[in-house]
Amino acid sequence: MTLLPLAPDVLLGVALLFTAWRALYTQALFPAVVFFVAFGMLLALAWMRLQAPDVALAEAAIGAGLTGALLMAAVARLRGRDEDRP
Amino acid sequence: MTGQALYAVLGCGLFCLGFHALVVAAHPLRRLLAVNVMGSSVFLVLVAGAAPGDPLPQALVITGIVVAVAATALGLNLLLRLAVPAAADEPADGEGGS
Amino acid sequence: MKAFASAALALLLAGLAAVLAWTVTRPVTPGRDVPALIAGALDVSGVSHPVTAVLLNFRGYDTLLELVVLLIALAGVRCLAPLPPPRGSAPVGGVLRELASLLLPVLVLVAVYLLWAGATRPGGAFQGGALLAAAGILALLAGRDRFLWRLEHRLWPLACLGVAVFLAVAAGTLAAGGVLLGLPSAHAGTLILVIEGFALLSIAVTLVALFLGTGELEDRDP
Amino acid sequence: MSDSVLLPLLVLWPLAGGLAALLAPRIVGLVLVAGTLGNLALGLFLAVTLPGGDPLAHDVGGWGAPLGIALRADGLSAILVLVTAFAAPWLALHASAAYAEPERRYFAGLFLLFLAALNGLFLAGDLFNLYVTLELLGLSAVALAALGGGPAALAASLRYLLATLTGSLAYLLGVALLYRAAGTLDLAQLAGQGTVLPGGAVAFALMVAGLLLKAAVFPLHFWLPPAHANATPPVSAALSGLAVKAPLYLVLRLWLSLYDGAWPLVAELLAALGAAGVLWCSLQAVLQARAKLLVAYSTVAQLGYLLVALALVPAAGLTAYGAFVVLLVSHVLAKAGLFLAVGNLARRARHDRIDGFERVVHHMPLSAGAIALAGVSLMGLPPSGGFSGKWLLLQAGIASGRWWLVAVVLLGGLLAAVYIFKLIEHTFGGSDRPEATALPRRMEWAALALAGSAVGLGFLGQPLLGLLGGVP
Repeated sequence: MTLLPLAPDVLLGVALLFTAWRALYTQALFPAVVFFVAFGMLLALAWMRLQAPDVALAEAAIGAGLTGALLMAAVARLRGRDEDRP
Repeated sequence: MTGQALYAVLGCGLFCLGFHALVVAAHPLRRLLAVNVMGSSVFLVLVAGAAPGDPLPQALVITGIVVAVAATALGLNLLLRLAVPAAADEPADGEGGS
Repeated sequence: MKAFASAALALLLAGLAAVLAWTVTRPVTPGRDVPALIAGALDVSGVSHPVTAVLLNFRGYDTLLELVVLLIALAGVRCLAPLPPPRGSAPVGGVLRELASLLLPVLVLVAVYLLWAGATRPGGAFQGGALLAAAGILALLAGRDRFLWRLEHRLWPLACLGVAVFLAVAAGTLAAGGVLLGLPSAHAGTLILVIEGFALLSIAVTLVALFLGTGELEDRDP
Repeated sequence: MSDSVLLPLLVLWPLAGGLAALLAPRIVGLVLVAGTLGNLALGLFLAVTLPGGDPLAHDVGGWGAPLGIALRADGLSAILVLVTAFAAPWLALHASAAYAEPERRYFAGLFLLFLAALNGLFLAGDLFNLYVTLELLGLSAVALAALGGGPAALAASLRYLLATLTGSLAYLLGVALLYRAAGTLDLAQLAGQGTVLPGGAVAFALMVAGLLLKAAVFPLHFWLPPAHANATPPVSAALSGLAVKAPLYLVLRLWLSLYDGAWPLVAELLAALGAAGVLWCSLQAVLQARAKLLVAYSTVAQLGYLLVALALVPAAGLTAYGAFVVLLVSHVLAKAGLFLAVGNLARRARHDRIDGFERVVHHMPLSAGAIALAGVSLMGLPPSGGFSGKWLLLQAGIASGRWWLVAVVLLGGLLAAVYIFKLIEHTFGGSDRPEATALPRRMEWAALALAGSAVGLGFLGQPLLGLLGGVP
């Protein structure tokens, strides 16, 4: 295995955990989705660190970009409704 | 620990975090987010767990990302149809479907 | 009781995370060097970029089924929320409109570039398709009604085109050589580019339509 | 051209059919007929080709493992492909009358793609390809469950979607661990390796947990009753009959081939879950007031028998393997027939409360007959397929020293008799009700044909076991 310098990876890992945690446990939905998109963008960086540029591109374009757009559109539509009822 | 192993371990943690949110969350949109986080974590384990730079798991993950967006789109549409009664304009059918 | 249950769940998942972390850090000796095997077969795969070779040639069957997953999602969405006939979309501010006009051709160009690049370096139909879809969504937001109308009236032919071409190649290889997706190495590069080109278009159209499936509901907002 | 071409054709044909249905809504009826009957012809061809020789294999792309993907068929895959192919035309026949446009188009497209997913899953020889087929199956099933339904159906579909995605991801995490340890995804290359590879046990636990969730095995069945009970009848029949069998098949396949049926604890655990599911969910079925919910709980209960049979395969060998297959096939036929028949009753009555089905037998004798015939098989009365299966299961239980199984089978059968008679009592008895809308006859014939086949299967046990061959 190649030994990568660890510091940036630790930082990225912490940031990933933080954004995922905020995306999953923030009360309001809109900031949760924003954190989710940030999570996706950071994940794209992680794919670069893992020597997987193809996955990074796919993650940025689809995982964060399009999924984010879908989620934003949905949240915009849900706005003003009871947050905890489907 | 190598950087790659770090990401594999991170994937394991994210998987459990996502699963926890899936179980405790009330809103279906949050559950979709949780499933997406779980998906990303599995992809991390796939790539970071294998040999460095192995193209095979990378291709698998690209497939997985596309499957995930398709499932998310379907889930969001179901969710919106439920949450926005004005849009769900067909009346509830009596045929056992109530 | 509820506090006990949530504590038990958290403990259980922490335990699971520990077991998983232990498992993924255990030393392994796979005994098969897959990257080397891929590098060895790259010459006859028709492309020089290994990830594209896996996606479109070695494991092309997976990719065919994955395109079908997109179609299924589209069918699932469309049978819930049929698109209304196009009306004037929500007008967006002039700045965004200008920006969209500027960005649109760039996005389309980058998408096509990604497709072409996939043969030799990172890129490919999925990433390119997503970018093209982004261009499409931008066009929608900028209020290009004609685009929406065209999309609506040719949705299924456009969305199915990628799978149809892939299926045709699959059936052709089966009929010609008796091997599903056994691409002859002399023509593999061309066939992959054809498959990817149509897949790119269908992926983009499907993704835009999936977006519309949710976004379209907004138009009905009182 | 070699016989192995059959395997890709079994995937390509329904795939092309699904595409045609989505592209050409005007000829949707024709596409459904051609798609399902062509699939049946291919399935029959596979069944007659197989027994003479070895299992068939097709190397997709000609690369061979670990680079490429293999399709494989042995007796078990062939039987599952065949029973799916046999049930499909009847479901399509029922659907051709049950739906109007535009639902018919989407049903046809999604149903044919659903068939392609099932065939692809039964024939896949690669762990990741199995994941893709699982997702194809799950998403098409969710889309079908939401088709033409009201809010209850949508809510149930959303829950179904989340459950099926979670199950797939747990499975995929297991696959990731196996790939990491072995450097291959090919089932044949991994054969017998599961217990040796580092992390193999963890991978097994993840894959099986995910698949049991997808199969709605007790106590992971929470999502199934609402999803199956609120869908439209042909979809309920397809989901309850076919969709939940696929993950169970995969559990059996992975456990036997990758892990050699290892760890006695696994067998005990699966058998206990199965037995508990039979008893608990049969009881739940008895308590339901809505007919479709009753039938849906009956599905979870019957899945329990399958799980017990599966658990006994390492100990009891071919007897338990045969029990699994005969029970599975007879449940596909009986449950599909029962759901269609109950759907017919509910459509005519415009509700599915059991106490509102009085004297239906006068107006819908074929559907009432279908309920009775399906009931015979579900209760396990001779000469039905359900009886043969339970008989084999009892033999397997006694051969492996599990006498408690006798009690479970007897009690489960008794409870099944109670819930079936609850249905029959109201359809055959009670006071006459005013005439309601008439139903196209083909909807009734489809139900009767499937339920009748479940009973007829009792006479076909031997050929079925012959096609099955030995334990893999």
